Amino acid sequence: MNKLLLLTTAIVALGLGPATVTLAQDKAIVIGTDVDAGTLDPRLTRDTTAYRAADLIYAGLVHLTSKLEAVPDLAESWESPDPQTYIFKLRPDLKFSDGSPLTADDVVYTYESVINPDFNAPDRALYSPISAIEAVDPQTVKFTLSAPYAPLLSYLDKGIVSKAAVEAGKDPATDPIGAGPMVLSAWNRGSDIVLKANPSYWGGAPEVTDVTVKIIGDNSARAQAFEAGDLDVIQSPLSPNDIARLKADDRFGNVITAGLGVTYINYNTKDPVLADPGMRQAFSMLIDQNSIVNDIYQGVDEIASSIILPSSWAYSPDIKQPTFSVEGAVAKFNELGWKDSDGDGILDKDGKKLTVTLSTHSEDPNRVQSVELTQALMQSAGVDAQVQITDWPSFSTNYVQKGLHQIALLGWLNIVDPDRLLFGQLSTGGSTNWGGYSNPEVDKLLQEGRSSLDQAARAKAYQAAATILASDLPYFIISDQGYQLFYKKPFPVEVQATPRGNFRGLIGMDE
Amino acid sequence: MAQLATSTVGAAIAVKDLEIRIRGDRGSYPVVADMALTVERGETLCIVGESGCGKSMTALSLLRLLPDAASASKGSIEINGEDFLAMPERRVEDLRGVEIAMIFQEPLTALNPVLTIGEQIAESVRRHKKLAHKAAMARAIETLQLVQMPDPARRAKQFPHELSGGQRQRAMIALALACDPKILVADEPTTALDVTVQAQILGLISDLQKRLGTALVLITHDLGVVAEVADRVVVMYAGRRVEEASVYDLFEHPIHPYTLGLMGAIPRPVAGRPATERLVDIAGTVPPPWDLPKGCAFAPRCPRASARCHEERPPLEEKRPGHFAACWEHVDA
Amino acid sequence: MLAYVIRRLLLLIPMAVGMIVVTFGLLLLVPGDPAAVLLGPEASPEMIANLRRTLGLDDPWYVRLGAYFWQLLHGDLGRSIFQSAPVSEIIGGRIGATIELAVVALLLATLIGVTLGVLAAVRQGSLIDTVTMLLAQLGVSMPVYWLGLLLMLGFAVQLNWLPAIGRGAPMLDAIVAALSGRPQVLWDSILHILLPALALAANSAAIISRLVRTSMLEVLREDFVRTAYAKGLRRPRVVVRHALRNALLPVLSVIGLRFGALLGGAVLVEMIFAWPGLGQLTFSAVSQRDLPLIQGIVLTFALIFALVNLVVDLLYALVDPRVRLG
Amino acid sequence: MPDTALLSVDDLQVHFPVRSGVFQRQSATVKAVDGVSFSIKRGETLSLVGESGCGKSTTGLALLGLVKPTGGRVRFDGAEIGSFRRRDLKDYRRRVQIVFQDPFSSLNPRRRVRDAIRVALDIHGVGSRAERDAEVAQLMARVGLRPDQADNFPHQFSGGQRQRIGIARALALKPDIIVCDEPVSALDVSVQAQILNLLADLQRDLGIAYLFISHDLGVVEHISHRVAVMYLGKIVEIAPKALLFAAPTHPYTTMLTRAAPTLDPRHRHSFSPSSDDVPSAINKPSGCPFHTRCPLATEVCKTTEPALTERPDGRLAACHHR
Amino acid sequence: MRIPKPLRNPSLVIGGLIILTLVFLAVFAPLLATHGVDQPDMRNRFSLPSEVHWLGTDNLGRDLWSRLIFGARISLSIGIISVTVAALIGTSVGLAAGYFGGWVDMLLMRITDVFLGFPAVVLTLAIVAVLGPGIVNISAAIIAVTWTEYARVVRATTLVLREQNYVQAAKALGASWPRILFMEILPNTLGPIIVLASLGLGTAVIIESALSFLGFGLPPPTPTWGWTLSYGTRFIRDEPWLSIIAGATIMVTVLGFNLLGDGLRDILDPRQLTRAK
Repeated sequence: MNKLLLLTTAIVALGLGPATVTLAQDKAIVIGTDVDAGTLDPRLTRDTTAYRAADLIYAGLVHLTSKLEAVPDLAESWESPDPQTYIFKLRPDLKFSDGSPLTADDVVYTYESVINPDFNAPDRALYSPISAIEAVDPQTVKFTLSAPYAPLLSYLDKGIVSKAAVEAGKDPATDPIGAGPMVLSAWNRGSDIVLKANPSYWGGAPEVTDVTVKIIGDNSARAQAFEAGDLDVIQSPLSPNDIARLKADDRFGNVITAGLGVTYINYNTKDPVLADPGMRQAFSMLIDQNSIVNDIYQGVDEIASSIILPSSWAYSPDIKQPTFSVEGAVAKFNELGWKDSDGDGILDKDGKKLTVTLSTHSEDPNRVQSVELTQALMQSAGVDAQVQITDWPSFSTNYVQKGLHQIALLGWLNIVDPDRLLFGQLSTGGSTNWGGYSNPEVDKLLQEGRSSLDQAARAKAYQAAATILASDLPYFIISDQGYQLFYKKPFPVEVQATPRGNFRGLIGMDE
Repeated sequence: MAQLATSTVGAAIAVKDLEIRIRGDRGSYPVVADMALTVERGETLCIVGESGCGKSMTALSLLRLLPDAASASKGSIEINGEDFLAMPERRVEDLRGVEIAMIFQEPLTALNPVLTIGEQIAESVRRHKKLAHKAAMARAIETLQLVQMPDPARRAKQFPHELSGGQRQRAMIALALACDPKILVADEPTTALDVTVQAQILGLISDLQKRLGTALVLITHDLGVVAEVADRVVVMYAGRRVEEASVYDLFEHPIHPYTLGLMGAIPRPVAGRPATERLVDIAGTVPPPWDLPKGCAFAPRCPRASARCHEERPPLEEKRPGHFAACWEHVDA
Repeated sequence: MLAYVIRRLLLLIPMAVGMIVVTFGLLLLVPGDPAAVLLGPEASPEMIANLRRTLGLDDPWYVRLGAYFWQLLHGDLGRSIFQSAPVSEIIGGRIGATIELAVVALLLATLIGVTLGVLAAVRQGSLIDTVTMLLAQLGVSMPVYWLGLLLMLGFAVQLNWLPAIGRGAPMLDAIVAALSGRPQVLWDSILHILLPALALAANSAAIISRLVRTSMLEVLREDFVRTAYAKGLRRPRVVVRHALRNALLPVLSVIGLRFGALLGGAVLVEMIFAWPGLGQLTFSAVSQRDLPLIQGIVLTFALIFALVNLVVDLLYALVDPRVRLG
Repeated sequence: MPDTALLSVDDLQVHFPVRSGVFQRQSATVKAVDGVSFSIKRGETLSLVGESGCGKSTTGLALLGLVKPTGGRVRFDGAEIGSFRRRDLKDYRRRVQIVFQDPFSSLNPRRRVRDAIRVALDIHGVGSRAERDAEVAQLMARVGLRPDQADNFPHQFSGGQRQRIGIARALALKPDIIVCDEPVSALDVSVQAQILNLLADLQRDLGIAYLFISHDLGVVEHISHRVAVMYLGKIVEIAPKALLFAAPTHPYTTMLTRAAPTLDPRHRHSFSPSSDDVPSAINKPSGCPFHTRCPLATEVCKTTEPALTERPDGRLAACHHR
Repeated sequence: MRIPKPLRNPSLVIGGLIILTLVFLAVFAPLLATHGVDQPDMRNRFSLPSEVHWLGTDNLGRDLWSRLIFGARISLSIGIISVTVAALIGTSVGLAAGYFGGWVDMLLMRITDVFLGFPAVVLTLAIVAVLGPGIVNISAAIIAVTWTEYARVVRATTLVLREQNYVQAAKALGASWPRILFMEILPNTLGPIIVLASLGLGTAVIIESALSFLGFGLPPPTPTWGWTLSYGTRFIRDEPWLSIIAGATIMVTVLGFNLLGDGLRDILDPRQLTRAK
């Protein structure tokens, strides 16, 4: 019967030609994305879509370029009289999209709510060094820090909300009023977010007048919709095989570059089997980076050699993690006393078998495949490796974040500064140090990296830390994630992609 | 009193040499054989017999309504001199309801549950008389009146389940009579009814037949019904006629041992002869149609059976004037 | 009749209460902390604890359940933890799409199922019958998401006849637009819904066709069909007017149950075709542990399910004069 | 009535509620059995006769506790059933048995005949397993079945044979009385004769009493000692067979006897073709329930219900006019 | 020589053969497998059928034939566990509700309503999330959404059966309710239950694959069909073979159970099921 149906549908469709209807000539684009925004309040954004939509609706003090440099946005200029003080000068005559003026008070209001613990802003930790924000005059804002905090500037692109509007009862989450290049015109939950150009943006209205952000959860479905012509732009996350195909298709343009994320192994250093760095080294030698990156991810990512992103100013090619070698791993295990004494094919020591659980979350099939592959390789080296796959909440909040894991495969995104990956996670007692890693020397280097304002000094500290981490291995970095963006040709404006995936480069705005 | 017709001239319906076969899991076998009937206008022929004797199959074959597995494999059914069995299906459809109509046993299942009585009768009228909807409805109500349905206009708007058993059977009769058929076949029309209602329906059928002059073929297992309405009677056993006579001859002088047994099994006086204290008990059961004995099908149960009966099937012969029986050892009256 | 409707609606209360309690109990046991999911991986334990307090997640279960019922009594479904909107608003924005999809799928399934079922029954034993029933068997045996992907691959990607994903204008709006001279809007909506509706309908169409065939064969053996032939009616009229009407009665009650199955299947289909309905929402709500939203969805499903079955029963009474509701 | 009665029923009532509305409150009552009294002596056959829906079968089922009586008393062998404890009730069940009308639904299609008959013995723990099997063989022989058919399933038997199995099952516990609920209505006349003969033989040999429920006056006349005529849940006349059939007192009894076909083509009835239906049990007529169909009905019949009173010849009848 | 009646039913024969083959493959999987089930070969991903890999290889270069026949064990185990328990629960509930009626019926039917009203996905996902993936736990989720079917059918059948004269006769003989329920009624509901169970096995296979598709299935590298199909659909564009063969395996299995169920329905009292609605 299905065949019959197919046939009838086919006939119907054939008679009426291609289904896609191109409507207007004015510059409108449709961007495909994987999740719906949870909120449009820039202070509360968690998901990428919310973040990117808010980036269009609102404007921050600074704007991060595709090279992650902070350039002026609402702020015209800034100065730092001492390492613990930043003073921003706002542009004159800034206006929110409702026509009301944007002043220093709005900036103060925005950041005060972000650092207020009861406001529950998800990235409050990034702003915790801020001890005070003051409006010096309607056009001047002063940030006072409790300690020197080098990464601060790259976090000050947070959109500024209108104090007056919020206090008048307008919820920025659903009813956003910002000073960004676009305004919200409709939000069909779960379906799309429709934005229109904002003529009152200080830089003038963008070239692209209409942006529709369409939500298509499944990566392959999104790619297919793009190929079918329903979308003008798609970007990471995408399935590697889709990427390979789209890349070869000359109907589409692409931007393929290094991203801001890593895929890594988190060893629980508190676990008796994994407490010894030697064990972690042995296990790391069982991770076939080449197969994972080139076969499973089909080369869209790069094989990582250390914890610092190659695109970062702190990168050094000299730092190396252990590389894949089953023999090497077995030798290392033997050296540490694990031998197959009973001939069952599983290594053992003091009568205990070498058993570990590898885990990841079910949402990302590539991670699942990587874990499957690694599990098989561990088996072949005599490790009784088990696999645990659960959905994200079970995996992250109930497992890894509680330090219940042994070897977990995870990713970390948006590493605009090395501090963002290292400080909270690998310093002793760090708020996200789920593997319980502790090394006083690393602690010292990370603190140094965060408080020094000299980039060369910071780079040196981070490289020193990375060198220790490459042999201590609380984390084993598998790959540096790539970033891919595909767009339909011809595209109404010049595409300027940023590895953060923000949309400003797609609407014809110069940096 | 009509003569027992051996000629079919003037008969409303004449069946000759009819055989009905069933093809099923057990192969192909006859359920009715050597069947012959003639019924004249105004005459009532009763076919009587016990379950499985082939009487209902015979009735259905008269309208060419046999179930898929069964078919009339031999013989002819002449209506107005035309062979019903040889006609194309469309012609048969044109004649059904007009020339020949049928009343079924269980009116609750024989009437469509989701259509009103009026709609069901009017449908037939519209089909054959080419009447418009309104006129057909009026005709339906008229027919309901004819069958003495109380409050016919209201009943016409009701559904079968809203009527009592007796009313339903009246509706069924009205449905059959709606286009003035010349031949009416009634298959056990009162079996599902209570005795007082049965009396009314029997009264109605014979009353209507007298008034309309229809030829009536009535199928029943109940000799009481036969005694009340029949002119002539055919007794069937195992797919064949075993005895045929006028109703008076049959009740007063039954000559086939099976007929005698049937009458003896009734716990009430038959034609004035009082019932015995102990009922006649025909031993054994009816043989299945796919496994009939070689000789007379009744022989294994027959108290009078001789060796010949087991070997040779007796033909239906005129044993007394106008009284036929198929028996080697029949009772001499 | 009215009393019957009221009684049926009242019976919804214990059902809803039961479902809330079961959902609540299950989600109490499900691992994964919505507060932690909400705040993301960069959040510190103190931040998570703080948010849990704010959301009332630390209250004892009976307090939370009581509060939920209390709120429900006031007609309030609560606020989603993850989406900054009231649950009723979120569901309200989605429900139309799912109902539209399910209704179109149901219509498709019924249309296809009844046509094929009748053909197969009337031509019992013929090639049509064999082929139809073979297709029906395949239809019920095919995992819906696999079929969905194959359809998408064939019609949207390879042939590029139909849009792969998403939804056009809501069907009602599209009809209005078409009536006011913009038929392409309706056309667009129809093109969008075809594939997902087809994927969703296949299974039900197969089930309905088999049921119609069985039911039809049974009805064709009924006495009243013989009566209809005895009246001299021609075959097509007997099949359509007498047999089909009666044969569809059992189908009707199955359609009610199928609607439930369609709503269930909608989750997968909506995910594949990016259909912005309750199904997608359900999956994301479950995978985010968004308790108030899940509760709202479950209640909505229960309500739809119960109402559809009530409507089916009422329809049944309407088309079958023998059925008395009381 | 003196205590010679094996079973006596006094003012038996079986009412079924008709529910409606939102909360399914009882809105009406179907009085299926509405104050029925009679008694049966040992070895006697009392017939309950009437048209469908008159409550005769319900009366039979109520006697066995298969439907719950709403009111009234049943005395068996001097003791009242209502007061029976479980143990006594089990004993009562041994002594009162039932044979059903439909030979198809009265046997479990998935159980062998042996098991169907033996189940009674199993329940009451009669004898050893071997003894019970022997008893089954005897019972089968007693009702005219070949004991070697014991391992067959019901579908392998004809209607008459199944009815014999049903009788064997009822006989297994050697009951004092068997309620025969239309036991021959579904059978062909020749088979009907076989079963009626069997029932007569069993009564003669075992002294079993029958409550014989039937709508067929011919059968009733044949088998009964006494006959009770029921109409809309009530007994309208009860009399010894000969008396009842020779000269019915109640107009309804007259109507019934006149409606039965004669079996004599030379003395046909002239049945009236006009319609005349039994009123529904939900909306029973006031006064005498029969007044709507009664040729003798007067005003008093519409208002006052006649009591069942004893007539000079010893019979009981409920009519104002006869 | 006459062919026995059941063997003349094509549904039954074809369905039976499919299922017998499947059971054979599952039982003897360790002997029939040509490769280790989780032996990746990254140089040989997505290879087409060959002499070495009869059905080709999957996304990690593992032998598909070996994985599918081992997967049959899992699918069948889940099917058998879930169907057995669901049938037991559903039958008990249906018997009790149908036979006792009154408030017992009312209560049980309200409970059934709760399960029927649940969107199946929410219930299964929540249960698997609570219990964690595992053969028994996934079976539990399937049971939760399928037992009502048995309850409904058995209840309806029981309602018909309890009015049968043989049940009345058993009561008249003084039989206790367990005796009536288990000796007189239950055997007559077995036909529909067996048919439902056969269809239910197919349903279980489909639900398991859907759970895997949604990421709630048994953890890899367990060679479940659901995972294989789920991966297959990810690569459907470029490597359609994997999804075709995995989808076809599931479809043929479900088809086998459905045909078997239909065949059984034909030979086991054909009217019983249609009556039970």
